[in-house]
Amino acid sequence: MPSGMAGGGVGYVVASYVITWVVLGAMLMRTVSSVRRARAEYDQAAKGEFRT
Amino acid sequence: MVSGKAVHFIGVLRLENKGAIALISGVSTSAPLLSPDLALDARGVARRFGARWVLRGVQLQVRAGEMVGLLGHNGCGKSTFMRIVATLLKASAGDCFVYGSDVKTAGDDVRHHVGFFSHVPGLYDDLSARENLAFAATMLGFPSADIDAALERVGLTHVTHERVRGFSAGMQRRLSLARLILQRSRLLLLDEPYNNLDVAGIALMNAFIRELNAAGGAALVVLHDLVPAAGVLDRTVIIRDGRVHAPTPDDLAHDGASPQAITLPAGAAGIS
Amino acid sequence: MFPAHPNQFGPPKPAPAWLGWLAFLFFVFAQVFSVVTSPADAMMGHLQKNMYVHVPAAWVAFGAFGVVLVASLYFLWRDDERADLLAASSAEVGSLFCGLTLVLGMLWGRPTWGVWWSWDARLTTTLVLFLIFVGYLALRSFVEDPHRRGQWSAAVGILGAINVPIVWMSVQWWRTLHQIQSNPRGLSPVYLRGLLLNVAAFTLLTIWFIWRRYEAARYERAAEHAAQAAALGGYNA
Amino acid sequence: MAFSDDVRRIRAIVWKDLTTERRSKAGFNSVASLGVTILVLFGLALGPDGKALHDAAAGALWLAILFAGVLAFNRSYQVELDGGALEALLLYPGARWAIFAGKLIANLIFVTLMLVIVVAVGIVLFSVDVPATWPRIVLIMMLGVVGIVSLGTFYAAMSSRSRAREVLLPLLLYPMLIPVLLAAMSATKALLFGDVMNEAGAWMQMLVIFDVIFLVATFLAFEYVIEV
Repeated sequence: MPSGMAGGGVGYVVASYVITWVVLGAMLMRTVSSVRRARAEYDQAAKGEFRT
Repeated sequence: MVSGKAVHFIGVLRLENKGAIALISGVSTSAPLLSPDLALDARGVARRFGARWVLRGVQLQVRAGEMVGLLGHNGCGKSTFMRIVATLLKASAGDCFVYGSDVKTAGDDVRHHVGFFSHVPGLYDDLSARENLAFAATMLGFPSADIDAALERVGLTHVTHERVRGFSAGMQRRLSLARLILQRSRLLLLDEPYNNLDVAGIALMNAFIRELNAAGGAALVVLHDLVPAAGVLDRTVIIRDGRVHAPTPDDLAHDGASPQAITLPAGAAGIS
Repeated sequence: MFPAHPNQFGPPKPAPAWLGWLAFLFFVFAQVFSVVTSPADAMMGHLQKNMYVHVPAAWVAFGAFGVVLVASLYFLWRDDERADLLAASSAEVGSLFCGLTLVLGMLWGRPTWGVWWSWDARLTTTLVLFLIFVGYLALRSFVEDPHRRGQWSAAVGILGAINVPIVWMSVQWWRTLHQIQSNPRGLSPVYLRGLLLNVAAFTLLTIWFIWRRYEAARYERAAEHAAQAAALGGYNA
Repeated sequence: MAFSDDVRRIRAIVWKDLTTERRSKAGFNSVASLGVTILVLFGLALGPDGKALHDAAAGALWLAILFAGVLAFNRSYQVELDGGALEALLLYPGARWAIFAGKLIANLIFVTLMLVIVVAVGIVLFSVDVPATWPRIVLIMMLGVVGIVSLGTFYAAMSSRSRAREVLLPLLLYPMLIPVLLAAMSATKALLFGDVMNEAGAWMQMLVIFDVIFLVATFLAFEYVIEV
C-alpha cells in the first residue's frame, strides 16, 4: 500500500459518512413525498369514480 | 361502477387447451358463447393513450360473410380498434377474437386470417412494384403466388419494374391492394380504403371486397363517406364515446351519405 | 370491478410504518456502533471505517439489481404490471446505491491507492452496472405506453443483468493479463461484526425504500385505473 | 415445413434490407466514410508518433466500427418506419424471431463490409504490420462483429421507435458492449504484437461466450420488444 495511512485519511472517512447520510436523507424525503403525492392523486381519482 | 346496475364481467377461462369457454356473470348476458363462426368477436375492448380513453368497451360481432362499415368522427378510435384486431396494438382491457383465436395469446393465428389495409402504404420505396409484391408473397408464405396477375388486376403492369419511390399516392394504394389480393384473407380490415383512389380504383376495391365476400370472408371497413361503399356493406355501426352504436339516420346524414346507400338491419347495434 | 384483465389492480397495501422506523433506527445504531467499537486498523487507520458504508451500499445495489432481474422475468412470464412497477422501483433505488458505491469507492481509493479510480474488476463492473441502470431508467422515461415500457425495460433489465458476470469476467481477465495492482486485501474478521450489522441495516433500508417507491408507483397506476373505471363505467349498460 | 417457411422469410428480409441499402448508396457510403473519419480523428488525437499510433491501432479500429455501426442499426429500422413498412412486416404470419434473424444477418453483412474498408484504411493510417496470424485476427473480428451486431440490432428495435432515438441507442448499447469490445480490442492488439503473453485464446473464448449468450438472449427477447 502506498503512503502511510495510519492517522491520515480521517477526512476521507468523514466525507464518506457525510455523503452517505446526505444521499440517504434525500432519498428518504423524495420517497416519502412521492408516496404522499401519489396517494393524494389516487384519492382524488377514486372520489371521481364515485361521482360518475 | 359501484352502483347495482348492470355490471358485466366477461372472463375467458381456458380449460386444458380444449378451447376457450366464455364465462359470463352479471345481468343481461346477450353476448353469445365464443364461436369460430364469428369472424370477429370484440368483447369490451378498451384502449387508452396516456390518460385518454379512446375505446371504452367496444362490443362488436362480425359473422363470417358479413361486411360491416365502421363510422365515427376523427379520433373516435376507429383505427385504434382496427389495429387492436390486427394484433398491432394491445388492448388495455377487454378481449377480442378472430375466428376463435385470441388476439392477445394467439397473434400468429390471427395474422393468418387477417388482411389489414392500413392508411399507410407499408411499401419499400427502393424496391420496385414487383419486388415489393414478391417480398410480401414470400413473407405471407405464398412464394409461388401469381404476382403478375395481381399487378395486372390493379392496373400497374406498366410500372412493374419501377421503384415505388416514384409512385403517386394512388398508385401506392393500388400496390397495397395487390398485396391484399395475394393474401386472400378471411377477415379484411380496411382502414379508409378509398382514400387516394380514383373511380376505377374504387371499383377495383369494391370488386375485390365482393369477391372475398362471395368466398365467405368478412370485412370491417372504416369509412368517412358511405357513398363509395354503396352496395358493398351489409350493415354499418358507429363508434361514439368509445363504444359501438347503431348509427341513427342523423349520423349517416352527418357522414355525408344517403341512408339508402346501405341496408340497416333492425337492431343493428354491435351485438347481434 | 369492470374488466377481466390481469393488469387491473387497486391501491397497494402501504408499507408498515414500524418497518420504516425500525430500518432507520437500526441504521443509526449500526453506523454508530461500528464506528465507535472498531479500533483503527494497523494498515489503513480510520480509513477502514469506509468499509461500513461502502460495502453495504455495493451489496444492496447488486441485490436491488437482482430484484430487477427477477421482477422483469416475472413480468414477461405473467404480464403482471405490478412486477414491472417493482422492477422500476428497484432500479431506481439500486442505481442510487450503485452511484453511492462508486463515490465511496473513490473516497477509499484515493488515500489507499493514491488514485481516485482504478480499473479494478469490482470498480469497473460496478461502473458498467451503473451505466446500464442509467440506460434502463432513461428508456423508461422515454417510453409512454405502459405495456411497451414494461416489455422493453424488462428486456433491457434482463440483458443487463446477464451482462454483469460477463463484464466481471472480462475485466478480471484484462486486469490479470496486464498485471495491474492487486485487489485490496481481504478484510480482517475483527471488523466483521460491524460490517454485518451495517449490511443488515442497509438491506432493511433498501427494502423499505423499494417498498415505498413501489407503493407510490402502485398509487399512480391505481389512480389511472380508477379513472379507467370511471371512463368505462356504464359500458354496454 | 414451418421452419423452411421461416428460412424463406429470413432470406427475403436479408435480400430486401441489402437491396434497399444498395440502391440508396448514400447510406453505406456515408457510414463507411464516418468510420474512416473516426480513424483519422484518432490518428490526430494520438498523433504523429508512429509507435503510439501503432499501439492504439486495435482500440481505434474497434471504436470506429462501433460508432459507425450504431448508425447502421438505427438505419436498418428507419427503412421500416418510413411509410409504415414495419406495420406490414409485423402483420405477416410467422415467427417474430425470423424478422430479427433477417435484420441481424443483413446488418452483419453491412457491418462486415464497412469493417473491410475501415481495416484497410486503418492498416495504412496506423502503419500496422499485418502479422502471420492474420486469419486469427479475421476470426476475432467476425466474433466481435457478431456480438456488436446482435445487441445493436436488438436495441435499435426499441430505440428507433422511441423518442430520442439518437441518444437512447448508444446509451443502452455501449455499456452492454464493454466486454465484447474489451475482448476484441485486447485480442486484436495481442495478435498484432505477436501474442507474446498467449492471451488471444482466452479473449477469443470470451468472445464466443458473449456471442452465444447474447444471440440466444436477443432471439428470445426480440418478440417482446418488436410487438406493441
